Amino acid sequence: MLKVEQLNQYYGESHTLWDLNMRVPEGQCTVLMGRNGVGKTTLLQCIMGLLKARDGAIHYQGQNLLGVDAEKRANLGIGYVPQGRQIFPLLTVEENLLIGLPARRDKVRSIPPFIFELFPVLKEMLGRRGGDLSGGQQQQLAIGRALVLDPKLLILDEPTEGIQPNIVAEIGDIIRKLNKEIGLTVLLVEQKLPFARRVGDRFCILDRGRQVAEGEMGKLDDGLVQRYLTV
Amino acid sequence: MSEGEGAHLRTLEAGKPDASHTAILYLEDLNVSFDGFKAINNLSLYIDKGELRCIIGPNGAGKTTMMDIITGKTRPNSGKAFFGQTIDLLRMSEPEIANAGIGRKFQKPTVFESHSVAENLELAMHGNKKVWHSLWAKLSGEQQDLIDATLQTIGLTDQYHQQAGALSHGQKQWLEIGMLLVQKPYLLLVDEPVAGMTHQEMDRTAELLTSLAGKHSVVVVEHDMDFVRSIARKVTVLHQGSVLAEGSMDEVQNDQRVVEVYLGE
Amino acid sequence: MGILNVLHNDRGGKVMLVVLTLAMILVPVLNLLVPEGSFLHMPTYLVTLMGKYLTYALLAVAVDLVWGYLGILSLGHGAFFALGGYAMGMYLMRQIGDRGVYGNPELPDFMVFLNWTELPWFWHGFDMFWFAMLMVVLVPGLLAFVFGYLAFRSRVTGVYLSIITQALTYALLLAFFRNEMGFGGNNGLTDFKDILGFSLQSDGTRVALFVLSGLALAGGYLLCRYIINSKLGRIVVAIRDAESRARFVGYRVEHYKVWVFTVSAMLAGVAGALYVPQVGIINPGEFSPLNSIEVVIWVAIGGRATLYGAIIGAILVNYAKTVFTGLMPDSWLFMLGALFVLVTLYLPQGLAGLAQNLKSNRWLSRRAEA
Amino acid sequence: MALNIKTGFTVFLASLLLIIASAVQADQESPPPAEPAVTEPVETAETAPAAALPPLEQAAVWLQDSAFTQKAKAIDLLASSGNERAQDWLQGLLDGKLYAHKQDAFLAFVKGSKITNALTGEDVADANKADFSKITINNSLRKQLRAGIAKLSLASPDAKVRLEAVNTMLDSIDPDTAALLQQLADKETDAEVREAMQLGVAMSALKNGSEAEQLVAIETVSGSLHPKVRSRLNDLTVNTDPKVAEAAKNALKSIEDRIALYGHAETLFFGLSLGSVLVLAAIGLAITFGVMGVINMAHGELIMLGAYTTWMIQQLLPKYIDYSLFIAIPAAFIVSGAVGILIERTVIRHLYGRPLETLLATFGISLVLQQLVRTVISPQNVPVSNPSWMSGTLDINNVFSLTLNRLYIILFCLIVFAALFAILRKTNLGLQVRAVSQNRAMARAMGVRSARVDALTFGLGSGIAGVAGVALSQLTNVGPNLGQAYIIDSFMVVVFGGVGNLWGTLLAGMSLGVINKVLEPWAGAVLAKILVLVFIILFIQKRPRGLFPQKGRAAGD
Amino acid sequence: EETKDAAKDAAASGDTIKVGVLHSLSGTMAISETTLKDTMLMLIDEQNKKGGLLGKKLEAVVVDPASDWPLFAEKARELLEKDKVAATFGCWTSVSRKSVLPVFEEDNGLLFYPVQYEGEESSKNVFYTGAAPNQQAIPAVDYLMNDLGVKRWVLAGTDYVYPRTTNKILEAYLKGKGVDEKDIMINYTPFGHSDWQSIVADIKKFGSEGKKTAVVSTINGDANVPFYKELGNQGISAEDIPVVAFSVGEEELSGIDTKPLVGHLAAWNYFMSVDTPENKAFIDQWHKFIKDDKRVTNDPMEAHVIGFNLWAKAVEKAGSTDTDKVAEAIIGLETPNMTGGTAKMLPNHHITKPVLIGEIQEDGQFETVWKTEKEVPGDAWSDFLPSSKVVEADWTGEKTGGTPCGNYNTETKKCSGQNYE
Ligand SMILES: Nc1ncnc2c1ncn2[C@@H]1O[C@H](COP(=O)(O)OP(=O)(O)OP(=O)(O)O)[C@@H](O)[C@H]1O
Ligand SMILES: Nc1ncnc2c1ncn2[C@@H]1O[C@H](COP(=O)(O)OP(=O)(O)OP(=O)(O)O)[C@@H](O)[C@H]1O
Ligand SMILES: [Mg+2]
Ligand SMILES: [Mg+2]
Repeated sequence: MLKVEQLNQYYGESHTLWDLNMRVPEGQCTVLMGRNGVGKTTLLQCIMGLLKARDGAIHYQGQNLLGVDAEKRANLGIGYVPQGRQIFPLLTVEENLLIGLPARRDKVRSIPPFIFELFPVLKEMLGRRGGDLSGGQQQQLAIGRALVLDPKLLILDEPTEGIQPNIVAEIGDIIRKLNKEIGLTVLLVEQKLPFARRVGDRFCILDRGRQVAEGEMGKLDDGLVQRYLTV
Repeated sequence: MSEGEGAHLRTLEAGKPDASHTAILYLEDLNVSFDGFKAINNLSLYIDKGELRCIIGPNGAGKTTMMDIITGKTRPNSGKAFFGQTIDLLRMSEPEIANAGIGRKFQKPTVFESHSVAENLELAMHGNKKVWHSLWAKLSGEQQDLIDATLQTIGLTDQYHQQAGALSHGQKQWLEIGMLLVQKPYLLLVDEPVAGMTHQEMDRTAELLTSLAGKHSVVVVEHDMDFVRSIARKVTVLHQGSVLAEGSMDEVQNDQRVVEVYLGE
Repeated sequence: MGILNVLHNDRGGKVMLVVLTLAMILVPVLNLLVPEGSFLHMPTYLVTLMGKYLTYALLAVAVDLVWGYLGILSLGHGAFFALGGYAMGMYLMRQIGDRGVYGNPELPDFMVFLNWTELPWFWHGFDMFWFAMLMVVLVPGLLAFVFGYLAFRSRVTGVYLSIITQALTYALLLAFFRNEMGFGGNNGLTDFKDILGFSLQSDGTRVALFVLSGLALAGGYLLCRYIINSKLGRIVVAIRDAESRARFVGYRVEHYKVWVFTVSAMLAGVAGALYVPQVGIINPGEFSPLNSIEVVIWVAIGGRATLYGAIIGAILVNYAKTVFTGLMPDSWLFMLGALFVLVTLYLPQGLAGLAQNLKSNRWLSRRAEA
Repeated sequence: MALNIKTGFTVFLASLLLIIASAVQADQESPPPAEPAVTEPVETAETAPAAALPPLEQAAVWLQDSAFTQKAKAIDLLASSGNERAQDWLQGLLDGKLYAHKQDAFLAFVKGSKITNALTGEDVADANKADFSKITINNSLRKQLRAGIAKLSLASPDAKVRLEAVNTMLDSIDPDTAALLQQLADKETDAEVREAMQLGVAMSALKNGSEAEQLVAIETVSGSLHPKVRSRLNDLTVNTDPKVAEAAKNALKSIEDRIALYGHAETLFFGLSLGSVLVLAAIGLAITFGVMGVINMAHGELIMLGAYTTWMIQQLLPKYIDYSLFIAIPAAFIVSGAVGILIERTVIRHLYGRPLETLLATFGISLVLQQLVRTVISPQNVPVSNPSWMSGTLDINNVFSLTLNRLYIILFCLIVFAALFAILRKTNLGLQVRAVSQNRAMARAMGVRSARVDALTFGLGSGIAGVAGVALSQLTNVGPNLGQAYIIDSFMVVVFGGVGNLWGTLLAGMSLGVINKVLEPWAGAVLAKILVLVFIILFIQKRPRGLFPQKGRAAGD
Repeated sequence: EETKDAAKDAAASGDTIKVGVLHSLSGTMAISETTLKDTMLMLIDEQNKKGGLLGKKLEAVVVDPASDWPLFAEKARELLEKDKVAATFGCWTSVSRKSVLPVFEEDNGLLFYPVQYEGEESSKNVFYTGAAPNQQAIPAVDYLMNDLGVKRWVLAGTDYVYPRTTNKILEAYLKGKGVDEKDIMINYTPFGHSDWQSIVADIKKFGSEGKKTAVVSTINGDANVPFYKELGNQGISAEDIPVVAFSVGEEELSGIDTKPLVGHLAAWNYFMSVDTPENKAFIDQWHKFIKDDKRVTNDPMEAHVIGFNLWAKAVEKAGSTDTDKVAEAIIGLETPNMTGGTAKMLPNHHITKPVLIGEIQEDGQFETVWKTEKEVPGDAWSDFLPSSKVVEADWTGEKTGGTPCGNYNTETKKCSGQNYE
């Protein structure tokens, strides 16, 4: 579904991603891992078009995304839950959710009720400004907001950060469910191994901007963990 | 991690927050509401001198808001908040509270983005924070050592000159912890320190925090149960703005109400 | 050279100060010593013109201090400049003595023909140079202090602060326009004769004023640079970037802001005081909000938060104005407007940024060769 | 022919009336010097034979004389002629529609391209306006004309006209006219007119009556707010019988109290109308600056373009001045909106995330636009006419009237506000632009076409500025400096109301307007303005984020 | 000093004689001043067609002081010291004149100032071709009082020196004529005042007390349009309360919808509508030059024409463009004005002017309703202000005790405050 090839990215003069390759097969959940500052978020932002890659390619459903505007990518069915939530602080919860609707291709123009089933707290707080929510509530809102788009590919950057344990578990279930039942493809950045193991089908490890390992989740052994994920 | 990180921190001096009655922080009957929504509801909480307290609770329980009250960011509608026996936090401004010895790490990491990592630490460092003084202040050797040691602790020595704004999320978390350390507060309020950290980093943080306890009082808010378990002595569970349960980790974990609203099966 | 230590790491500043020093030596020589008909002679009007630019530059430095480093976009700094100017103007007015058109030894001409009978209280003392000079810094300083104290204590920030600084200068504009205020209304203060006994019309005085402006600029620059390099400077920048975070590490943000704001206002006052004897008039027009906006623009053109950029910007824009208003009186606004737009679009760091880019590019390419 | 018989009859009637009229006028005290018929009553006798000419013809001769004294005679003649055409003549003279043929010396009405012989009422065939010259009048003649017309229209079948006529002559009623009025009043069917007539009678009594009559008259007039009543009463407070003086004083006092009350209402109205001007000027900025965060210094020039569009429309359609505004409003919206979009696409687009830099660039743009107007159109102001339906007043009573154009502007302001509000609330655009301004990257990731949203929103704000320009063109100068005059106030209003809040802008503009107008009477215009500014500064101390602040956790920092 | 003059002579002996044109072409004053720049260009052009002066061509040096007063001083210095102009025609506002005055005195240049002003000034280097208060304000008030029988007075002005001084003079004058204090209302407004509702309402009230009331307006520039519009809106016609203005001329009217103004008055020394051969020729010349038949002429334009002609005559008479020689030669010279009389340069550097009062017509022109029989000599120092009653200006020195002086105190017999002693 998504294939990153030989991607290079720079922040000004500093080279952050180096000849990076990654594969996200359709209908599976791929977990992107790596220590702090290796470039996970940077890679996701390149996929979303929020950062410019210098060269390489990002193939999505056979189309090279590099030439496509960021705003068109939502149309193509890519949902994004960014690190740090990035909700619109002065819009109400409801407005935060409504924003994505026009980009849906199936012309549905109201918020799908299943989102409120997943995150009942959002229903309670529909009229509250997004910025007033607690950290965890904001995170839930961010996930909800991405789901409104009815995405085919869902990209999540550390989605469980700051969320209470029972909801974390629930999010894991949801990802699996969406994954299995409606064939949603998921690209997930996650630091916490147990969670990653539970929801992921595949893994991909970055180190200092390079892809160093990739494979079925089962192949993620202690050696790899020791080498790339501990300090 | 080097032993005794806390060595850099001041130990309690007489005349500073008077914790003679063992508690260093008193929160009594606090109430906060936002546009009619009660975020804090008759909350009472006491933190002892030298204690390491974990606070958990569902999203929106009011943990961050509680910290906002203690640090002067939010004014409660009613209730009392004392630091030691004598210092009324509700009458003080943010900088006064900070200078009285309460340090805080924010849930969303906030650092001085256009300063270098080292400068961030210099700015946060305890000491005279008056205008006139800062005009002539020079970094003493001692202070320089403290910065170096702290950078070592938070693993950002390589980023000494890097602009803080260009750090990754996790790195910012560490930098904020560093800023908290050099501030040498009596009471540390730490809001979700390990979010975005790997397991190993988490362990380091845990070690760091436990080593601080004893000489300092530490209040930690965290959702990661593994982490909480690894440091917890006493745990308070907040729910809907007030205390739902309090006790040792085991007690709390087995409390049916806590399981229901927070931990899940 | 202890004070020059503050220029460590400030190449732009060093270059700027060298040029300034050269100018302060060369201009007097070229004007006073080189005989008139000579090719090298510098006419007095150019000296005065350059003197005026230097006072503008000092004003720009003052604005850059608060805008570039403290993050306060002051749209009212012209007010402090004008107040300094008025203080000087009042001194010069009193120096006229009985040489006014009505020959009244006590009252300035504009008071005589509007039938004032005695000097208003706030004019007293301005016949003494030291007192007037004190007022040059005190009046703007005090206003800035009171205004800043109120505003910063109430945590007025961002555009709200910008707009009330604008309201401040606008209110002063209207107030000084009123003839009842006793500052000469729209006509302001003019017809100055001499300063400290030296005729304002003589070449020597003009050159001296030019040199003084240069010294004031250099002094102001070094002062600001010192402040920026000190820990206070770092705190101020921290406040600019994350005000509330600075509070939580224990800084009394409002104290820092008031302090820097006041210093900046005083610098602006000094600039105004040097400006007035060189242009020969001070009028409420100096309070006009558009003037203050223009100063901000000089700073932006030169490069915000560089200090020397402010100087470059002020001199360049005003020089462009001088040239274009003479060369293409009908269309110079197009040029100026286009300059503003182009600089914003293509030089986001202003001219100082351009200089830095060139330098680092050169440095990079040299390294690549090596 | 019929014409001749008619004229003959009129001649007879006219000479009769002329004699009566001159007799009446000779009685008048302190005759104004400009009325020659009065200063030299003898002349009337001399001119009487000349009146052997039918009065209209005679008047025509006199009117073509360049001396104003002759014209005055003509007017008197016409006013007292009783000729039904005389009123048209007087009216035509007053309106500047009466022309004289340069060679043939006959009079004609010139209305646009239609020229009719004033005497016969027939169209003048193949006439050229250039062959005619206008009969000029001056102020004293205008006054005389109005009085004359009033007298003639006392008998008008239209009650409104009669009322107008009585009111016009209110302070120049002599006992004879008073008697006439009394008679008319008795027959009058319209209550209002009757009242006015009685007031007129009383006014005459106040001046000429006995003490007792005066006292009764004071009673009658004490309910009237007519300014002439006050001045008459004022006259009575001195040099009269103490009783009368006392009564007059009391009556004056009660009138004055009522006037004071209306004064407050008037101040409020003035305040609201000033407020709506401020709101109109600021509301576009509330979008470009308040919502999008662009410090748009060119906002004033966008207003200016709107005003120039109005002028342009009026130049293109000089015959439809009355409808010009209805064309100008959409036209100005399009012109300013298009310029706004152009500015956004070429300049501002590159500056998002650098809000302060937008100040610099838009300031440059504003200089260019100003100079462009100076070069392309002219450095001078251009004239914009007010459509006739906008001039005039809505009279509540004699001391309190609402000027129509202000009333329309208040109304217009509210309509614009409501429309804008609806657009931002009810369409996606409003939501999207707020999302974009809060977090551009994330909005794009959510599929918001930020470039389009920016352009549309900036265009909307600019277009509204243009519409405000149409309104301002009705109140003030249309010239290259128009924008500069409003830019500072506009920013003030937006910030005072609370950035990003439309309601705030509305309330801020209105309250600043009212405060200004409340202060103005006792502080003077200059000081009032200063006080308002000081008020803003102090108010911001109390509420550092304006009237309607953005609240909540995220609003800080 | 001497060297500077020498340099100027050297420049004049070059190919051309330079003439400075110092009028704002941008900023707030561009509205009024641009026309004057064009007028000057026309005059210089015309003179060159006639062969120039002293056998040399004239060359206009146009600069834009941009309505910015310090910039006026800077530009004046540039004209005098860099371009070495022989004479400068410029300025509109008093403050701009005050700003350049020291420069002209220091560099010994010549300035011709074409706008009516508050008086109280006479500089060796400035020639005032606009009206002094006694050539505009006082005759206008006389007309209102005598011909219209006005008893109550509203003196409305913009709060700056010209209205302040004029109103001071008028107040003294009116009181001298027995007008009561309470029959005079004085009102000042800020520059560019645009909301006249309250003030017009006040005037309306003031005028409704039975006595004939008139407004003497020294309202400046842009503030006039909204003022007149408001008068119209509140239904105050010229017959009720006439307004006589000193700053509203043909040019200003061309930017206004004149319908509501018809009948209001203005006092000037020239109207475009004046029917004389000189004026007709002038208007034709202007239309040809500006290539627009709709453009109007106005009083300050006439002042420039007079000033320019006087200067040209003086240069020919002196045979040089030297400042001192021209300044000496120009006094007493005469040139025809546009209204059928002659303008004479007086020893106090003001000129003689007729005073005309006109009523505004619908076409934006004035209909002259009153005119002084003879030209009125301009008085630099008003006789109605206590402080200046005793001051006299005479650059021939006749009335000033032998030494030429612009402000000679006839009581103390002293000439004070000259920058060029
Ligand atoms: N705006 C920026 N400018 C310059 N460098 C940046 C910027 N943002 C990030 N970097 C650098 O790029 C590298 C990769 O950052 P990135 O945010 O992608 O890391 P990450 O893998 O997501 O880390 P984390 O787990 O902490 O979120 C880091 O070293 C960081 O310092
Ligand atoms: N300014 C505000 N306006 C309205 N509601 C607010 C405001 N601030 C906080 N709240 C609400 O108060 C509640 C407590 O928030 P708080 O941030 O303290 O929660 P928390 O316990 O820190 O949660 P988390 O674990 O998710 O960080 C939340 O429901 C939040 O939505
Ligand atoms: Mg990341
Ligand atoms: Mg929280």
